[in-house]
Amino acid sequence: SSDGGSGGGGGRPYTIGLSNGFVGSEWRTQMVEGLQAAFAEYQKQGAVDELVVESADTDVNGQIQQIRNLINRDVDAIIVNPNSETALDAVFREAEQQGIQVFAIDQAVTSKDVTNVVIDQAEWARISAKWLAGQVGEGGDIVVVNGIAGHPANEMRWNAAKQVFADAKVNVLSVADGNWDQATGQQVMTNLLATYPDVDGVWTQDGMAEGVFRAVQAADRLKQIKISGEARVGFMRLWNQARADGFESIGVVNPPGGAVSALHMAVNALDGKTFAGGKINGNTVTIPIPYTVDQANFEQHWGAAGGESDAYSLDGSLTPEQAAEYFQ
Amino acid sequence: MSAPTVEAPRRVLSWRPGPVALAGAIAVALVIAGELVSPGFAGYGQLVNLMRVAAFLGVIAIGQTIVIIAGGGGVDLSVGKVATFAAIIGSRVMAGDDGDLVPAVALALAVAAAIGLVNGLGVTLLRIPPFVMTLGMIGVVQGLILAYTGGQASGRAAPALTSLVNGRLIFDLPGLLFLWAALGLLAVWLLRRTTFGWNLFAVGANRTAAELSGVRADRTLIVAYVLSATFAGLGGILLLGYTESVFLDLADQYMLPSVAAVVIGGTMLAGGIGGYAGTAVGAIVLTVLQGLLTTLDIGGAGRTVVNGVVLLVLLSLYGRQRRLRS
Amino acid sequence: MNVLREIRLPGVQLSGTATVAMLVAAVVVNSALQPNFWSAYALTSNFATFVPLVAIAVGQTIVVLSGGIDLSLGAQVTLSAVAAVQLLDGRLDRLPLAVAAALGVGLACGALNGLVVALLRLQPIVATFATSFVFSGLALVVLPTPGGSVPIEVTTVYRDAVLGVPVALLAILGLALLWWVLRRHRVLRHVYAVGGDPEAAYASLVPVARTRVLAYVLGGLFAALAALAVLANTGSGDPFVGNELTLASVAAVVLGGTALAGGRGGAGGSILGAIVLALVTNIVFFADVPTTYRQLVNGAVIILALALAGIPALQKRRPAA
Amino acid sequence: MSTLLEMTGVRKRYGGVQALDGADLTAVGGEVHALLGPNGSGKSTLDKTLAGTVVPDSGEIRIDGEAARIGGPRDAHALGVAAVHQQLSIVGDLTVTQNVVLGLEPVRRWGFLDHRAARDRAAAALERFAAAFSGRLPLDRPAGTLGPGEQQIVEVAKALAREPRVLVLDEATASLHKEQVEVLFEVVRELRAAGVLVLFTSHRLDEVFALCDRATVLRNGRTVGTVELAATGEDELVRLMVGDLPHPADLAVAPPPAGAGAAVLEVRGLTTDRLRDVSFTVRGGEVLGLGGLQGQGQSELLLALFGAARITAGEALLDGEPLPLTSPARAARAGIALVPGDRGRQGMFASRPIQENLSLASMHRRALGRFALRASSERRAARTMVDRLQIKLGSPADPVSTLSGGNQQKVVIGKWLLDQPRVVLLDDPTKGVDVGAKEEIYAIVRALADDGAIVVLNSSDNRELAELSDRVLVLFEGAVAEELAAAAVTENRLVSSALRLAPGESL
Ligand SMILES: Nc1ncnc2c1ncn2[C@@H]1O[C@H](COP(=O)(O)OP(=O)(O)OP(=O)(O)O)[C@@H](O)[C@H]1O
Ligand SMILES: Nc1ncnc2c1ncn2[C@@H]1O[C@H](COP(=O)(O)OP(=O)(O)OP(=O)(O)O)[C@@H](O)[C@H]1O
Ligand SMILES: O[C@@H]1[C@@H](O)[C@H](O)OC[C@H]1O
Ligand SMILES: [Mg+2]
Ligand SMILES: [Mg+2]
Repeated sequence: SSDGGSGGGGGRPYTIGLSNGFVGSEWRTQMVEGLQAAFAEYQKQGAVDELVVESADTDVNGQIQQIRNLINRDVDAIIVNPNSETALDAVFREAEQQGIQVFAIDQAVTSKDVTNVVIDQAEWARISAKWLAGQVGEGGDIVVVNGIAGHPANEMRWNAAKQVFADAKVNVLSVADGNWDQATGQQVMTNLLATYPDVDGVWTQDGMAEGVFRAVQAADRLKQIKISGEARVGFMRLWNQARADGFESIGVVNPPGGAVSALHMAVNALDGKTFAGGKINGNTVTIPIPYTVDQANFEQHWGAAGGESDAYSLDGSLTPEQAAEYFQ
Repeated sequence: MSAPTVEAPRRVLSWRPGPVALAGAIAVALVIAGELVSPGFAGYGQLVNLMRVAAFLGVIAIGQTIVIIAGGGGVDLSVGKVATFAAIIGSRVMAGDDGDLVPAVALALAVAAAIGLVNGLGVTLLRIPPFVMTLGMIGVVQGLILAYTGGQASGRAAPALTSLVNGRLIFDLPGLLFLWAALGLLAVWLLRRTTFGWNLFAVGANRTAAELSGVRADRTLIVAYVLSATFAGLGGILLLGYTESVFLDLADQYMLPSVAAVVIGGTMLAGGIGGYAGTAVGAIVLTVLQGLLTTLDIGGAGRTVVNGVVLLVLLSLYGRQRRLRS
Repeated sequence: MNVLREIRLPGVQLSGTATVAMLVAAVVVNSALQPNFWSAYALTSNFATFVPLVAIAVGQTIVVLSGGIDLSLGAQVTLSAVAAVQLLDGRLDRLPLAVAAALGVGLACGALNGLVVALLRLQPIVATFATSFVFSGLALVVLPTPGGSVPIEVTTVYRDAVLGVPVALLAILGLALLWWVLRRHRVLRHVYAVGGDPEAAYASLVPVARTRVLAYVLGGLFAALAALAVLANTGSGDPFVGNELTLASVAAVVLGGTALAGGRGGAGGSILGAIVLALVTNIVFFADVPTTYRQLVNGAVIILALALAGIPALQKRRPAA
Repeated sequence: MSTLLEMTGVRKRYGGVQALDGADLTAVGGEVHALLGPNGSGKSTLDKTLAGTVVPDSGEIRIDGEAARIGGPRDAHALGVAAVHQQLSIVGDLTVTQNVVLGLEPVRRWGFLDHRAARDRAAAALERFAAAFSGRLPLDRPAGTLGPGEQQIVEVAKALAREPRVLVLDEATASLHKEQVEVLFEVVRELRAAGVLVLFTSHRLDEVFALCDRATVLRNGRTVGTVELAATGEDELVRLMVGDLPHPADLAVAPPPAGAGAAVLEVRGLTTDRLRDVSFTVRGGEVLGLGGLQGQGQSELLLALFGAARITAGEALLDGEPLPLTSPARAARAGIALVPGDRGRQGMFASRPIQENLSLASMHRRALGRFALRASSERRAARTMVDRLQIKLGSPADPVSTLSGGNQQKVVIGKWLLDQPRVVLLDDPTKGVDVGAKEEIYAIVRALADDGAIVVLNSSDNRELAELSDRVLVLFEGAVAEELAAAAVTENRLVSSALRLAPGESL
């Protein structure tokens, strides 16, 4: 956009910034690429002109710098996958003061200056937790391989899942951290199996299920131990191979395409539209979890995604039309 | 002047068995502690599992040991990223096919060695402190990884690699352990029984004196960094055999633990003193500790604190420096 | 004998001029690429970004000068920040209390490091790596999930300018002044001596152990100051906020001309080094380097900067063979 | 005069070595008391127990009849003890002023440094030695940029600035030239007059006789006696120190490769930062000495020939072949050996085993494919040197830092003898070496020459130069000022020649 200094405001075409503070994950790559593809569509329509991408492994301080750079670049809106739920509050205010609209994806932030466009992480966790509770039954024993303790998404997910297990009277024997990393997940699960060889199930999050599976498989306990899986191709390949032996699992999609949904929202908002009542709760717009891969629909999803590389996450995003329905 | 006393040179070539034995004792103590708090921890199968996990760290730490012994602030912070990169290259080239295993490993190790060469040249010719040279290299390698993969690591371990790492040979021990033992022996031999090893210790102990004794110090250092990256690459390939699939951050987390394993094994960061046997035991100690902490259900925060405290206790047992007053 | 002294040099030590030249180059390039570089917002926001790294780099410098290194400084920033923000609870009247808490935590962390390094004689890289676990674990205990808020007045003032001078720049000048004062104190003299040659210092009546402890305590003090800057910059608490500052602080120290071997250098250079590091990130962004290559270019620029500084040493060292 | 210092039954054990085995020493205020003994006899260790850097296992130290507890250097300082140790305690990156006041910096309020007072104190302490710095005190220079002799003087000044009652000088003259030694002696005599006790250790007996009143002799960590020097002859003292002098062993050193007998080293117009147009020729079998005042480029010349200095002009030919003067490694491969002047920094690997220190320069010859070492042959090689040089050690696996200074020096020399060098460059090879070992080293040098090697020798000891050299080049300001040959090579001639060249520096 051509208006100098204060950034933001003005009409089409819009400049959009993306701030992503973590690149050591294929999920994030998919997120960025998906956004770029959707952006190109808007570009053809002349709605937007430039997507400024800030994407690097960094911490909160670095992400603040990223956002300030985007502000200095006069973007009209910023889509951010935040490294912290709270610690970007002040820089979000800076953006807001310059008339820039900010949309947080993947994880909600506390700042009132931001619109969160996220799936419900608690619900996401509940789906697989309920499935696992059903599999192991009342009195069943499970272990848990979580992401990183203290991480907002991790806490939201685990608090919801914990409640599910408590309600279902499932015993959680141990909770360990797998750092959202397959290799670590594999090692952690191996250690857990040494102490708890007779568990009935393991609940884990996306990014670790493949490693957990391999650990259980190496211990030759796939038949005895139920695993809550993930909707990623690598895991689904293992799932597919083990299906013949009666292995069952579940994969709730955590869509990298959330960024695309947020882009639709951003364009609508920049066009001056406001959210329809009931579509926004405080400053959070909850987008639906696209779908869940389960025993029943496995074939269908495997058929569609099986050709992708192992790290590919099954995906989904709102269409522009669906996004428009969120606005008055 | 009394007659020169030349004692029977019983340990001429073996240096300080102390730290190694001590580290070993600690590993055993941790295993026993593990068995007490969570029965099953000391089972044969679990011990083998722990050893297998320790092997990755152990192999990566071979190079770290060499670089640290070389002195001058020697340390290689890029080992984790290099290991990741090697696994990524290897998996893409072998793509789950045994036929391409050898070229895949060769290419991955060659690229790793080239990165080590750049580290070595930066440290010697351009005199960049190793800490910062290899730290900067992390960013460079990360960029190479993104450029090479486009942000999506793909490819898969060849079955032969997986069965080498995971497959059971005699005594139900995975092939990986035999491989680690062989590499470990190679490292010990290299350090203790070759001119390269003795030159390395000399350069680490006193670089000026080494040069004035006719040692090509720069060349020795460059080789040290090349070896460091190569062993890191090898560690990454082995890890690939374990996980079978590859990820953008597969081995990144080995950076500082590899240094810790070396130090716990009694090698001095000041250079010129140490050896690989201690490092190997150090890798086992760290792995057993992680395993133990995993099975303790004390929550993430508590686990992190305990991890730090136990590390301090381990270090204070023998990772200590000389005192100024004797 | 200068020839041999050069052979002995453990690494490059940048001269003050090299560091200043780097800074000038970074500023020139950055302002060429970023049209509004000199605008009020860009200036205040840039300086606001620099302060945490600058503060922690000064602390790291003192530790490095003493012959050590502190890989737990980032975790100390986190722990100090979460302790302060918990007490702060969004209330301006609690500010003195929160500042005292941050400083107290920083000093205590530094004392623990000093204890393990100086008294237990553990090797600093690994000892402080270990204490970093203790500090980050404690940070999670203090603040299990992100939260807490900093009074708006604080975050506003931090982003403000006084007579056109950004407050954050004043903060940096304050840190430089603090260094300037410390530099004139006996403790810092002893820090240089101990880092230069511990045995000689010991034989020369320098209280080696106490000096080392003090170096880490000062490191902790600056980590606490960094924590306050982080809070003013972020506006709230996060149990992971400072951890990644650690390695960057070491890079800043080296770019600033302090020898990692200890005993040579000073924090003035580190302050500039920290600013250069931050500017390089900006430059890479405004130069539109594709995201794939940003970290590559970032790493390469740091290596190249140090390499260029090392070339004179190279030429001095050997005859054209 | 009453007893000032009384050390009784002092014991100290390092691993397998009993460094002190019940040493005694009694001395009074106002005397210069020599502490003598062969290398490794425990002199430095005894000094260190007094200075607080070593805590003895047992024994008693009394000062003024009071039992003294010396737990660290600062306890020693409180008791009025200051020491100049064999291994200097100079911090190279601090300035001379900062070094002189180190640990006792004058401060203003709240511990802030008083720079002016520090300078004044340093200037006062160094003033006496101004001549050694050609009149200008380098107060603001980093001490590490000074030459070894200058550093030694700074160290002495530092001790003097502490106004001690007991001053320990442990081989404080080892790096000093005759003129500098004279100034130091003058100062010591004044201190003696003021009632200070000076404990003086040196392997140069002429110095001992010139300066000291009494001497206590140690052997194997035990005191063998205290003598009045005025009533003692040199031979008697030597016998007390080393027992009967051993016959220099039958020193068959490894001969240089066959056909090397006629080796000729020709140096033409060699120029560096510190050397100006140096030319000379030496033949196999000849010992060429380098004389002159200290610091006139002697060490630089040796380093240059070894490829460790930056050469701006000139060349050197060995048997007509140009020598690569670009790297020590190449020099070593061309058959050149250098025993450098600064043992700690340039010569040895303190933390490494004696074995490796000895093997390093020559191991590739014994290694399979220049790479794979055989433990047995390395052991044998090291043992040969230990026996030949009579190195006193516990085990060859011990770090070389556990050896006494003199024995360390033998290791540094020994590593090259295994390499069959054609040219041997020696920079002050007997620094800190005791009488007996000196004889052994002299014998080695002669044997090397007899076997056809070329020897170039720099020595701070003119007596040594005179004794060993066939010819001496006197250097002045980096250039050859005079050549003394055959009969002209005498100690007196050397001294006068050196002094005559530096009229401005009459000391
Ligand atoms: N070789 C060494 N390298 C590094 N640090 C050392 C070394 N030797 C000792 N130190 C450190 O120096 C200290 C010296 O011991 P000591 O306690 O006597 O110190 P000090 O100078 O007397 O101080 P204080 O009197 O305050 O205790 C040791 O505690 C240790 O921290
Ligand atoms: N730090 C140490 N560790 C082990 N052994 C040591 C140490 N310091 C000295 N020794 C041993 O103690 C003995 C006495 O050494 P010391 O340095 O006191 O001898 P010295 O009489 O001063 O000899 P020199 O004339 O060579 O200086 C020697 O055998 C030496 O090897
Ligand atoms: O943000 C997270 C992403 O980085 C990880 O890889 O997968 C889960 C996501 O919630
Ligand atoms: Mg001595
Ligand atoms: Mg003390």
